[in-house]
Amino acid sequence: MKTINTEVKLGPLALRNPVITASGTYGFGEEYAPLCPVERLGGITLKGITPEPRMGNPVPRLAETPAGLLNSVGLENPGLDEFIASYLPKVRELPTAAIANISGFSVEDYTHMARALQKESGLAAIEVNISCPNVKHGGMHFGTDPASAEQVIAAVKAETDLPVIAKLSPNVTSIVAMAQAVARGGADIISLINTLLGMSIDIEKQRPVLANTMGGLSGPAVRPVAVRMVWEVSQAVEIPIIGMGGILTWQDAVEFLLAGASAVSIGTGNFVDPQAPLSVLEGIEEYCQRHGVSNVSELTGLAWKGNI
Amino acid sequence: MKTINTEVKLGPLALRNPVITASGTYGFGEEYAPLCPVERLGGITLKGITPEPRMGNPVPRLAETPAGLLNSVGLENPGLDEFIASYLPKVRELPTAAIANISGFSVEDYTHMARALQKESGLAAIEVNISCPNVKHGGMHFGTDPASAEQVIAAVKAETDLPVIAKLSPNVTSIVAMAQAVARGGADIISLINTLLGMSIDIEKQRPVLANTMGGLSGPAVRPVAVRMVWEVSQAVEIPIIGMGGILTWQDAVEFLLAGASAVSIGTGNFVDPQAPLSVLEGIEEYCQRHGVSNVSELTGLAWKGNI
Amino acid sequence: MRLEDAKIVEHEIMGDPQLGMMRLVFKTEIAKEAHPGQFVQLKVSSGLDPLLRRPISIAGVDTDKNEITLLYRLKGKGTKVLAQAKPGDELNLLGPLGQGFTIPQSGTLYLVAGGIGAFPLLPLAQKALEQGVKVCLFWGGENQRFLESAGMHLWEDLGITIEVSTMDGSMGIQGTVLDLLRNHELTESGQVAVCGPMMMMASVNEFFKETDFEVEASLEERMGCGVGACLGCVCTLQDEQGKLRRGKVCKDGPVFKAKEVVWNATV
Amino acid sequence: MRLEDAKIVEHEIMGDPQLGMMRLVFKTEIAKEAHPGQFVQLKVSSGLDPLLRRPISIAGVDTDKNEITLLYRLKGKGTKVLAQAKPGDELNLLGPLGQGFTIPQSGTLYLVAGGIGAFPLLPLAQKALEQGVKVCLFWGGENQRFLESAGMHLWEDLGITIEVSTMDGSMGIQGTVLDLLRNHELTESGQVAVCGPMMMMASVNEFFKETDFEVEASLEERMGCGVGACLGCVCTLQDEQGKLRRGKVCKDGPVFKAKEVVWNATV
Ligand SMILES: Cc1cc2nc3c(=O)[nH]c(=O)nc-3n(C[C@H](O)[C@H](O)[C@H](O)COP(=O)(O)OP(=O)(O)OC[C@H]3O[C@@H](n4cnc5c(N)ncnc54)[C@H](O)[C@@H]3O)c2cc1C
Ligand SMILES: Cc1cc2nc3c(=O)[nH]c(=O)nc-3n(C[C@H](O)[C@H](O)[C@H](O)COP(=O)(O)OP(=O)(O)OC[C@H]3O[C@@H](n4cnc5c(N)ncnc54)[C@H](O)[C@@H]3O)c2cc1C
Ligand SMILES: Cc1cc2nc3c(=O)[nH]c(=O)nc-3n(C[C@H](O)[C@H](O)[C@H](O)COP(=O)(O)O)c2cc1C
Ligand SMILES: Cc1cc2nc3c(=O)[nH]c(=O)nc-3n(C[C@H](O)[C@H](O)[C@H](O)COP(=O)(O)O)c2cc1C
Ligand code: FES
Ligand code: FES
Repeated sequence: MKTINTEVKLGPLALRNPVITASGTYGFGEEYAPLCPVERLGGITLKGITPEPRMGNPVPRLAETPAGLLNSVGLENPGLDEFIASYLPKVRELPTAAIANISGFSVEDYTHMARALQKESGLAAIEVNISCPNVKHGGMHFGTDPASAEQVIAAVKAETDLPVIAKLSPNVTSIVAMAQAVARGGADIISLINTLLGMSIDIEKQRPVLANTMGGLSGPAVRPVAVRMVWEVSQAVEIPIIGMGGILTWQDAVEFLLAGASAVSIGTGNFVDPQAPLSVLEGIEEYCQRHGVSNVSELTGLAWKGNI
Repeated sequence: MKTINTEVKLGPLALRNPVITASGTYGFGEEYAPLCPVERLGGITLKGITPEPRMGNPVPRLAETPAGLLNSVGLENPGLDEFIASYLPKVRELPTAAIANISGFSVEDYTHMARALQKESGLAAIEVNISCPNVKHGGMHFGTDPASAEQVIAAVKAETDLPVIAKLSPNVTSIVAMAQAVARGGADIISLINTLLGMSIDIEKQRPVLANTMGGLSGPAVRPVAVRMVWEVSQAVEIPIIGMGGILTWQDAVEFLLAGASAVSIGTGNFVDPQAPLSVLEGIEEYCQRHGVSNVSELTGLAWKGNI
Repeated sequence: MRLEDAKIVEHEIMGDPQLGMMRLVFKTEIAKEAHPGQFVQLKVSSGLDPLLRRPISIAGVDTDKNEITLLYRLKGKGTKVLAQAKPGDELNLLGPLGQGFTIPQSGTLYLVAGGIGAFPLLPLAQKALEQGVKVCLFWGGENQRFLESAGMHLWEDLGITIEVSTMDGSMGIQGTVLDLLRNHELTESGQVAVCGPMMMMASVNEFFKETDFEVEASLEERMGCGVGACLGCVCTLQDEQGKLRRGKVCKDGPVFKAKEVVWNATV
Repeated sequence: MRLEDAKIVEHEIMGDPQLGMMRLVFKTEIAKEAHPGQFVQLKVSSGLDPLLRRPISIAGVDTDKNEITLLYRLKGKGTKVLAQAKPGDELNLLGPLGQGFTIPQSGTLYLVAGGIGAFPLLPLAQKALEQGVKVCLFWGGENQRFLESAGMHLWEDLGITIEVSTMDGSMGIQGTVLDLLRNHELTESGQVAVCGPMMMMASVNEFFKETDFEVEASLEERMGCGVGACLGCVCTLQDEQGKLRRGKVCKDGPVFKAKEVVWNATV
């Protein structure tokens, strides 16, 4: 058995392997540590933060659906200052790349946070979650309007020396238009997908299951949509992609790599199998062995590169 | 046990009960007849037709996904003339409401078919599938551009005396904008959702499973997205809604009714359980009994009507 | 905290099959670490249906045999699938999870249970008895059939004082567990542990408000991760100044100081 | 065509467990209607994982006992879940489906099988023998272990002529089933039925092209409905003028006249 080079370079972000955990599903990196050795992960994306602390939405916040999960956590988080004071010191000790995830309701929200998060903070990158409504612009969503998305990414990019990852929402007519917009805005990396907007109804109570009515759908159910978007975007822009949406097994992860992702992120899959990141990584390595591939990075886009 | 009035009126379309079968999953109404008595159905939506016959896409056309199904049948159909000559005579004998489903690549495609399908043809309604690219307008989709959608619905409406159902695609940023557009165009009814665009990759062959690369995702996996769209649209437009997307059991169907649908359509669910329409209908009736509801139509929108 | 494929040793219906009460015993190393009030996250099937794990309290621990007992009631799809599992089968367990009850060292331990809320109190009773603490159970249920199917015999085996109430008076007094509490003078000092429906726990908290009793309550909420990583399962807590904060039922709980819980939270 | 919860009577591994060949017998009224070459659509689990039914050929019919036999090979998730089912369990069957083989009334019936393509040919052989027709099987497989695990004994029990080829020569001649055919003079008139990989069936069709033999081939395609309603499972057919049309493998087939099939369809 020759050893496989698992290192991947996503523009300015080098990861020891392509298996990351997804924002909002892995806390601030400590919760799953007893079950899944942090030093084996390519990276951890931290829970999304906002400038001010947030209590998030009332419960129920979760609803199980066929092969999927609806959540309406509502960005509960300690806020930027508390994050920096209480969490960052521990986060920077984590033996893997830690990626901050920032959310906001105005461009200033994002730039404020970006200014506070620089290379010297010990983070590996900033992921910009643009799926919140822009309250300053009448609730129009950053994540669904290309011009706003470009603007917010450019603004963040101007404020931080960290690699900037633009995280796209799948709830759009053209994911390619969104990807091209954030690429123009200077994003170093694109991550996709965030959750699909969904809901479910308690038929006995005759009202929505989630206290917040709607929530974000994640898990294996959404994988075909996510793979399609990675496929489309990877052929439309030059910047690397972190693929996610329903990854549970190594086969799922390889699907994303072949579709055009340079790394993958595991979210809901952790809840089902807390050791999923480990078995995904091992499975990718064995897949490379079997297919005579020496560098995991060679898998990226093979499914369409072979076709053209 | 008092008997439940299952009749539903969707504007000009009266159905003996709210359980319909979805276009493309029920052939021209004969295939499932030995398993599921046609006279028990509220209606059957026929396989989509186009002006000219089409061979459809190459195989594989199907791929199973977690709680879902990808299909890329590609509108295989005998064409309008053959439909009228060979299928319509049998269709009009079906002991239930038969709804034609028409697809086209230009406005003229649609109006051509609408002209040929009138009340005297014995059909109950025409469902206009606007999820195909408009080849005359550079491949822009009727189903994702509100102005085109309004135009095509208005054009169909002008040509036929049958009730016109506008079938919406979920692959849009704002389903409400699409619904409002077709309502402006004069649609009598809205049906949603058509399939979500997705794909999956055969990791051993390193190419897409479907010969056509992408396909439409249906089945229980998409239900949360469909329910959300019915919820949104039913509060935004006045015209009635046929809800579909992942219905397999009566509980699923009730979810759609409570969300705001006046009738439901079963597609992929038939493949899993060919008697699903029957048990859905019975389940809805029992649900009404249990909740002291005399008319199934009273369920429509209860989950949000109770909230406002 | 362990993640383990654990073998089922026993799996049986308790009492009247119509009530769907099940007893499930696993051979697992989790027995070594379990503390009363903790729970496990169980993967009921190896496939994707259902997708999520199910949280079930640890209702019995045998450290010698390395066994834990779960008691559960059939509710929806997950428990229905679980009920199919047979002795010899292996299911994936994550646990023990969360913060359990304080083990009293002296005085009397009053247990207040509503319905199947009695399940997580069982190992606490056991442990308290081992510490030489006196244990008294107040248990409210639908009717006699319910209480007997929900494990009354397990409580009787402990030889403790048991007071019950039923809605129809078929066993004990007719009324709620609150009526039971009101009927008794709790003169002895000690600790209270309560588990049951939210409203019932809120009333119990209210009942003990002006007393010296420390009340601990075990909460329930829909869970994703079970380890504090997803923020799906929060409750609302309040400090003495009335400042609100979130608690994670899975990690900070499921057992909380009852007086800190905001029982009627709307945010 | 019936939709039925059918009870499993027998379920066993055939031969070498590593090859994953399974024999599954159901008690079902479908036995009364089944015609050689037809198949059933089997719901392998009552839940949503996997969602779709699985098409499996009817490999044996016992009308007296009302039993059908399915032979299948473990492939992916669906067959893996199916393999867990135990005698006494009920699974939902839809069938019999599709158009089967023509039953020969005279002459010789030549069966040409590639790998597990032999499964659907079994009931045809049985039926032909009942009609007093001579049956001869040409079967190509990986190696002896494969052929034995894939039901060689069932064929031997029929007492017909069997010619086999293996890739490694461990049984019969070394080579493909085409090599087998080339080695034999098929002087007698009759009918040919073939089932196996597409390329192999295409070659067999080619082989018989200039002869008087009518060749019928049993195709496979991914299925949704199984009854002709979804157009998921089509193949491409061609009439004598070369005009192309679609055939539904589930309803118009799975058995087609080999000369009408466009074996290398790209549309
Ligand atoms: C810490 C904790 C300990 C528990 N201990 C026990 C126990 O010892 N015995 C027992 O019978 N039950 C216990 N429960 C409740 C048990 O988790 C639910 O009854 C079970 O999850 C229902 O699953 P289902 O698929 O059968 O029901 P469904 O209603 O179909 O479940 C749908 C979804 O809702 C969740 N859910 C439903 N009811 C509850 C609930 N009451 N609490 C949390 N999530 C819920 C499910 O986990 C699932 O994700 C406990 C819950 C928690 C949070
Ligand atoms: C008419 C017909 C008769 C068949 N008879 C037999 C038989 O007697 N014995 C036997 O072992 N197999 C038979 N097959 C093939 C059998 O259906 C597949 O092996 C089985 O569906 C694989 O399911 P899986 O979930 O284990 O594999 P997966 O590869 O995980 O299946 C994924 C999806 O692809 C479909 N699929 C995979 N392989 C095939 C295939 N070869 N043909 C059609 N669909 C496929 C599955 O049904 C499922 O929807 C037959 C197929 C057809 C169409
Ligand atoms: C409970 C939960 C909380 C989430 N919180 C965030 C968040 O704070 N920021 C963010 O960008 N994405 C968030 N997400 C989205 C995930 O990071 C991921 O994009 C999505 O869940 C799809 O991946 P999955 O199917 O693997 O879960 C959250 C998802 C879940 C399930
Ligand atoms: C195999 C297949 C073919 C379909 N063909 C059509 C079609 O011709 N016209 C159309 O409007 N919708 C078509 N649809 C979409 C369905 O009518 C329905 O909108 C969708 O599948 C969601 O419902 P479901 O989850 O119940 O299947 C097709 C769906 C499937 C699965
Ligand atoms: S279940 Fe995830 S934080 Fe409690
Ligand atoms: S499987 Fe639906 S038409 Fe054949």
